[in-house]
Amino acid sequence: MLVSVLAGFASGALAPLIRKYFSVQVTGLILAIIPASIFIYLSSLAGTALSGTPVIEKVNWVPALGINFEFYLDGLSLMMSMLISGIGTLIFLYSSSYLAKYEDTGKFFAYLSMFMAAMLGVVLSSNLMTLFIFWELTSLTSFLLIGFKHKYEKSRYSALQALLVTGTGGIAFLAGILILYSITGTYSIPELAGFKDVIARDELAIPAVILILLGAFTKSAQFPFHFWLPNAMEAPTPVSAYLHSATMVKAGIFLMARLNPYLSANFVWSEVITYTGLVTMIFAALISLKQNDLKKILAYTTVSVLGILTFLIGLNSDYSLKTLGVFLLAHSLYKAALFLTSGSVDYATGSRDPFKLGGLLKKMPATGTAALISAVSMIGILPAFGFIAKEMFYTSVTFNNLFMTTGFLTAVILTYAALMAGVKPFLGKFQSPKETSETPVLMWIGPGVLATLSLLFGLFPEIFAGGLIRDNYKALSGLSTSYILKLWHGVNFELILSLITILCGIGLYLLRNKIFNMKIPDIKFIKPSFYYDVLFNGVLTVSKLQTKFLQNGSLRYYFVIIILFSLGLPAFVFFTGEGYKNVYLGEIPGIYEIVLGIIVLISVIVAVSAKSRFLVIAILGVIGYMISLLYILLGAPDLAMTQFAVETLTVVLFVLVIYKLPKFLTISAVKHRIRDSLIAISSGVFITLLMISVYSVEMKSEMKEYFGDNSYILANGRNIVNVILVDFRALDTLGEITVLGIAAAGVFGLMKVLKKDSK
Amino acid sequence: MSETILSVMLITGAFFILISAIGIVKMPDIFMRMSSSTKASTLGIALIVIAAGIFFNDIGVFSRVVLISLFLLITAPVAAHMLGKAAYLEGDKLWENTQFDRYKEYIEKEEKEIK
Amino acid sequence: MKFEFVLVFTLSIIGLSMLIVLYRIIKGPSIADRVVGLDLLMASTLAFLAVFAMLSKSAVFLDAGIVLSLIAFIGTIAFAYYLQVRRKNE
Amino acid sequence: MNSIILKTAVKYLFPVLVLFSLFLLIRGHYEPGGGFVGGLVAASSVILYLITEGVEKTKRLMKFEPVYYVAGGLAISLLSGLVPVILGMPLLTGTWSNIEAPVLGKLGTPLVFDIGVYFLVLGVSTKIVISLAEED
Amino acid sequence: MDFLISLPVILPLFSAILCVFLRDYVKAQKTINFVTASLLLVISFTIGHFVYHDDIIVLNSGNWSAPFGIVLVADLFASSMLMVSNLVYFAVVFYTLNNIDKEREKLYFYPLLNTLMMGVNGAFLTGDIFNLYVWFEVMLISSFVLITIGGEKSQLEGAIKYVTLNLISSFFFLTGVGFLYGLTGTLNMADLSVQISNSEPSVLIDTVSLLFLAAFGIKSAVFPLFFWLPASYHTPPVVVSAIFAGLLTKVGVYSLIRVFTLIFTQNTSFTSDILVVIAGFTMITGVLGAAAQNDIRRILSFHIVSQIGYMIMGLGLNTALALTGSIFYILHHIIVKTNLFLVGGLVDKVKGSFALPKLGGVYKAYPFFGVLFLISALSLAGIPPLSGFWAKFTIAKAGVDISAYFIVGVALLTGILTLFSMMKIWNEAFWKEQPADCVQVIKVTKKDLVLSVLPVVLLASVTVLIGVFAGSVFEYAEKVTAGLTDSTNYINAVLRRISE
Amino acid sequence: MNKVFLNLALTVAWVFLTGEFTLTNFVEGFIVAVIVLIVSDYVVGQNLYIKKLPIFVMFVFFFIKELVVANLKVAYDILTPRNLMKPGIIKVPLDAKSDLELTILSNLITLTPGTLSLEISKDKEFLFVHCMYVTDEKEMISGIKNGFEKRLLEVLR
Amino acid sequence: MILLLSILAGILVSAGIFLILRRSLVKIILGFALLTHAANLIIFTSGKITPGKAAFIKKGSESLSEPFADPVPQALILTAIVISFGITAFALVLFKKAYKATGSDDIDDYNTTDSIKHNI
Ligand code: NA
Ligand code: NA
Repeated sequence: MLVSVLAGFASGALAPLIRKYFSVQVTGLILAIIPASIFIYLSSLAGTALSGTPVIEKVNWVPALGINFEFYLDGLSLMMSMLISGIGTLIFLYSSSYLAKYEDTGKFFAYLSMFMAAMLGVVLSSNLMTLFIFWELTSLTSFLLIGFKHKYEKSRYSALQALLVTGTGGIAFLAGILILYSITGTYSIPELAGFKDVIARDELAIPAVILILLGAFTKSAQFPFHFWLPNAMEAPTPVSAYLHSATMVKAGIFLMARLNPYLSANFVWSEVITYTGLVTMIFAALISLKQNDLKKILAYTTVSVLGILTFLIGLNSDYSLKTLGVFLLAHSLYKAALFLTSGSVDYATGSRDPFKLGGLLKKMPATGTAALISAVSMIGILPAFGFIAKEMFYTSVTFNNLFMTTGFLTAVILTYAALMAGVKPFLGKFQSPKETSETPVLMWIGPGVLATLSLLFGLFPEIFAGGLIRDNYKALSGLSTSYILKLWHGVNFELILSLITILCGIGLYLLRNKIFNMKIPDIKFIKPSFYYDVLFNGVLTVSKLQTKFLQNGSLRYYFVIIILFSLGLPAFVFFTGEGYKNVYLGEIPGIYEIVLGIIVLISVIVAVSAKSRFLVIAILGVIGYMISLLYILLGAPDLAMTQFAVETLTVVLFVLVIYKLPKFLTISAVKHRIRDSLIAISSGVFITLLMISVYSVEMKSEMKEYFGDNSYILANGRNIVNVILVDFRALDTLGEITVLGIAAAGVFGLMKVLKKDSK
Repeated sequence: MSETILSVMLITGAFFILISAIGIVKMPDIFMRMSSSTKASTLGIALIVIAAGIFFNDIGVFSRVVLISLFLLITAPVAAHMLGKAAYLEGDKLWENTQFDRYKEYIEKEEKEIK
Repeated sequence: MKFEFVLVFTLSIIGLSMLIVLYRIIKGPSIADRVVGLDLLMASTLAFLAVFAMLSKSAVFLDAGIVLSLIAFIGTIAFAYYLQVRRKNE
Repeated sequence: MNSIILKTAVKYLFPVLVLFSLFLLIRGHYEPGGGFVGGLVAASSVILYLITEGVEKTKRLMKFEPVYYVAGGLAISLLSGLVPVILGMPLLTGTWSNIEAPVLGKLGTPLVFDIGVYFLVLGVSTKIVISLAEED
Repeated sequence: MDFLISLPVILPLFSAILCVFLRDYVKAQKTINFVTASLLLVISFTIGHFVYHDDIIVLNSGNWSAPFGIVLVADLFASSMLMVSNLVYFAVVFYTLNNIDKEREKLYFYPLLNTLMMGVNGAFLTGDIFNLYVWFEVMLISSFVLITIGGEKSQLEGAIKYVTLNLISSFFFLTGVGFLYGLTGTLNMADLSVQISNSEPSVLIDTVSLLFLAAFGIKSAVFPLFFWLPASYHTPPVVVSAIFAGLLTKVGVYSLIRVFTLIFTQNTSFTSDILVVIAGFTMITGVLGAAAQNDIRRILSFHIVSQIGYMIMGLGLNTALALTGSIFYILHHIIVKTNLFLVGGLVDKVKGSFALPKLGGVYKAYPFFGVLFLISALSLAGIPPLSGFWAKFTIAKAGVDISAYFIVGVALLTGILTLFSMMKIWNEAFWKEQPADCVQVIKVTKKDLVLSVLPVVLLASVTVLIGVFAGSVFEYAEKVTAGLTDSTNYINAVLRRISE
Repeated sequence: MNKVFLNLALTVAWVFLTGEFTLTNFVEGFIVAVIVLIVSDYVVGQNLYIKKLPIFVMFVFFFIKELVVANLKVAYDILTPRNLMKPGIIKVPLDAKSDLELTILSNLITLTPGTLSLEISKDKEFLFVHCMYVTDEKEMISGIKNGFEKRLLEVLR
Repeated sequence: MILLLSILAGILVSAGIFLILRRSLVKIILGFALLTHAANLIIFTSGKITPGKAAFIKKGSESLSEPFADPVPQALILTAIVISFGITAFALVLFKKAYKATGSDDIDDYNTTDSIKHNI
């Protein structure tokens, strides 16, 4: 299985290369081989997988973190992976013609292949972390595909939106996984079976469940995160068909289905899922009423169906879980086909507005037939596979009036949408912005196959899908079933409801112009995308404000903050810990020492307040000389000497530089001066106290004694300080002289360049 | 005995240094400040430093002390001259009671010649 | 003991002189005034460390004095140079 | 600078300063001094020369670009630290000859190291001052 | 063998000196510089190899044993930093071959690059706290000069902030060292560790440890000490920015980790709390700062700040796993950040700007640049399976393990905002079409392009490889951490004690 | 010739500085001095003749006397509240010609309290001196000419 | 003595910090100069104080055992002095150049590189 996934990525990497040497069509055909082979390979495994023992594969990756490639193939993953590879093959074929006029098709195929590989990774993973990794990759490849027509701002906007929404969801998902791990100690999905009790009881399980669901909901465009999906229709149509109806958006459904047996132990799980699904199905359906773009209609109905699927998981009943597999399969088949046919219509007529299209069947017989069959399936008319799905759906909801009503209304609107998207353009009076003819073979073969399958699955459900659904059920519930799929259940309540649904749907269709022209107040704040924009711009505004406040360009402000933090923190510890206890003040200084102190004090006051630049330099010299003198008093002649020399040289440098600088004219505001004085004085006081306190700690330096004992004997020197500099710690000195050398180079560099400028 | 001599040298030296310090504060213009300070301090320091040389009673130390004194004697007047000249050219005012200024005449003549 | 007192006394006088000189450095008013003050202060420093060398009976401190005597001169000359260059540039 | 007095004085002071700087350098291991302060005094003498005689003459005096003093000094120090490595000892190990010179004391790599420091400091200080003075 | 670990320090110095002597021969300097970078790469990996397979290598400089002389120590942490840093340096030098203007080359550019590496390597290797200060200064002054040469107005303005704010850090560092010596009487880090752990817990030690936190915090550019970084990193030529971005702040983080795992281990709960708070703010303020920018280099600069937050978070969480995460993060970040700057340089090279509003169409014209950018950018944002994901994941997991949910939440949110910023660059510079009035005719020869892209490819492949072989890298980082959490081996090696 | 002399002088200075009066030290100092001379080759272009030792000694005593007397005079003036100064800048015609002569002369004048050499005119004909106590300008000038200058030139020529 | 030294260091820190918070470039440099002095004093006193006893081994003896000033901080300070000399020299020239380039020595005018006002 890992091989299949890797093959997908590899073919993605090779796609641009292949495209370089071949035409679009040939490239598409070549690349279609990969999903086709995967499909065949998976079919070959189907026997084993369906026999009840999942096919398992494990390759170590980061064992220390418990993250490995762990795959397994059971009913659920088999169904998903066959959809992915199967529809994938058709999409490649379709694209190879559809994209003929596009640029950068190499990249397109690359993205598409990689997407397919990532998606396979998601559904085949049996390890939450592996799943997560592929999950993120699907978001990413989807980003690239949505933004494929990246010269349009709308495309870039939509791509980023999809990425951010699903990315945020992904991060929530990750957080959920981590918390779940901290409860269970495993990332392995099957191993979760042993922790159902813990998951039911542990208080951390609730946040874990909610976070994981956030991941699933964003990915599957559940309310209120659904808004990115219709925007994602900026992508070329094959992408919409593949990602945004048949596969990627189902990843969320897959995730919920996959975890349902284990996490449903927690009461939050099913509740949240059920109602989210319920709201999503009706809400999205309602929005689809107001659309006049084939792709948008299909997009919203997709969201609606995703709601239904979510809802079915949430019900978590014996029947709803069986229904889930059927509905998912049926939807993938008809919706992918409808997307493709609407793409073909667009390709052929240049329009996607169903109000402006009609009677295309004659001109585009193959496409039209496929669309009609798919629409039939979508509406749920015998003998299409969609019929079974809808019957089963109704059976699942009859126990609750609210569910049933909502389900019914949704189904009515879906019927209407199917009529708009799959019937209206092809039947009735011919209507098209331009001359039309049938699309190339490769473009109708895909929808054709899908439509055929919708029919075949409907006619012979048990043969085609029976095993799959039963095993899928087993994966979803953990229980075996001998349920037999049947097209015809006889005349029952569901059938009658279904008939009413269709009639109401047709009714709506007839009223379509009225509905479309109905004035619905445009209330911004009920649109979730409004919140996305608000949040997006809010973050930008906050970031600007924050930057304006923090990184405001004022060096003085930076200094203030840094000093407050750097000295405030130690001072806090020092004072709260009473570090100043037990201080020893030493002998009283001699009178001449005090005089030196006074000189420094006066000088410092002058340095701070002087208006004359020159005075300040002189005073700097005074301070330096006085400190040198202090070094003499303290028994450090080398230090004093060096300080004398350095001080003088520094003064010389100041003198050479300073007359080119202006006088001290800029005076800061009084409040700043007060603030700065407070900071400065408290810093000084802290340093003084800390010095005395540190001094009072008894310390015996081994180094001092060692140097005193050995400087002459081992290092042949009597001036211990110098011996330290050139021998004991010569490495310091080597670094130190390097610093000096670099400084000289720096001065040289600075001088040089401005000479060039002044020319 | 030698301690007495040293004491005298030290106190005299300190006295001269003090004098020059007072002089530099008291004198009314820069030139007289320099006149009164540079020399007095040089003398005072020389006295003190030589006292130190005697005190340590070591020829190496003494030679160093002589070097310091000699160096002071050479550099102090050069520095004073340079500063005095600079101060004058800078336009530092002469004391109001200064009787005459032959230098000014010279400079004015020089400037005329340049023009 | 007595001699030590003389040394401390001398040090104190020198210290006092330094304080007085500091007044001139701060007061100015001209740059030359300040430089003269600084020059005198450095000279006093020299005396100070010579006396302190005696007080601590350690001749090594005198070596610092040599450096000071050599170097202080250069500082003063640099100031004079500065005054000249400034005049030229203005 | 345009002063006969200064020029003449510096003529005689300059060699004394250089001598003294060498003295500080060489005696550093026994008495106060060392390569750094020695280098600073040497640089001071060059600065004095620069003030009196101007940049061009100072450059001639230095013979080489100050930068070469910097690099040369660094090279001397570094190589003195590498000598022991050739002899199989760790980096910067003080390696001593048996010759004992009267003023220098024992001859060894630490002194060479200090000589490197001396030249570097000389080079750096003069480089900086010359760069600044050249701008005027 | 011991001598080997002094080479990362003295070889660059040697090369710098040689370059100064050859200052009129730019080509020779270039060659020397490239050879040095290659040698450094080989040497550091050799050191890494020996340390990994044998033991800690200790060099007593001057042949003075540990607390008395200065020791250079290559343990796993130091050697890992050494390897990654010199790898990055090699890539940058490679990039420099074709991407530095002639004017700068004459202003001791190559010697400065070498001394910068001398400082960086010295800081990693030294086992002496004051010597660390010296290497910091070597590194800093080199960076001061590198950031200013060229002398453009923005460079000078940025440099003033960079220089002054780093000087204040040096002040805290120096006073910290002083106080530490006053309390313990030693400067050797292993000895300090012994002295401090043998003595009673002391308020004064805690106080001083916070001075180090401030000093290294400024160098690492954590909140609220980071101001110098966004003010300056975008001003010098991109090669300089690239190497700064990769290495300099990480030396600060390295020192923080070193000091707080080896020396100040007594009162960890207090410092840990502070570090975690700092980490949170650092991540958020950095990433928000980036969101407000519209220039590739400025965005990347702010992101350095934000990413430092993760490393500090790992240190602050103070568990073995967290520390492992930190180390993983550092190793990954050095490579990725440098590479992003280099990619920025490529964009500038072909489009003549770093400003997003003026850019566009890079992806169309140079799709390969797009791939290189995406690899690094997505890695930075923590998209699996690239290196950044593992780093973030490890730290987040460590946080969840000790129920530090809030900070994990912040970390994860920062991740999504990082993704936003990266994709903003992608949208604006790569996807968007270049505004017509901004299109410049820039001639780039094929050879030039290939030479410039190669180092970027090198670093990008390393990022990918870290992701692919995350298992091995993670185990390595775990080993590094083991050496940090239990410093017995380090101390025994440095103080030449025979371990039990 | 003068270089050898300077060499010796420097050697002696070295011996003094080092404080070790041994033969080897002397040799070492000699070598160092040679190095210094080579280094400062460009600097020293002028000969230094000190032949007249007795005159020199006499001169030194004269100078010390002048120094002390003047110092006391100034000290008195500083310590007493009344100011006795009668300052002025005088112009002294010069007999001294060489730079060395001029320098030593002006330095000695400066060293004496109360007087400060300000400038030597470009043609080296005049010395401008600031004096604190000028009762009579002519007397002052002749005092300098017959005192310092005459004695100094005796020593130097 | 320690009292005097620590008060001096405190005063130098106060003045240094006050100066680096001023608007003029020159004052900032001066502030750092004072801070350097303070840091050096701090390091010095860390080694405890032994006034007047320089760390020299006298001629004739082989080691130094009587009380003497700790040479370690002295060596550290010497290194620090040298480093800060180099950095001060560089900073001085940098500030001068910055003044030339921007025409202002008011640090408040130096905000084009990071103030959001100057964003593109
Ligand atoms: Na040192
Ligand atoms: Na030194």
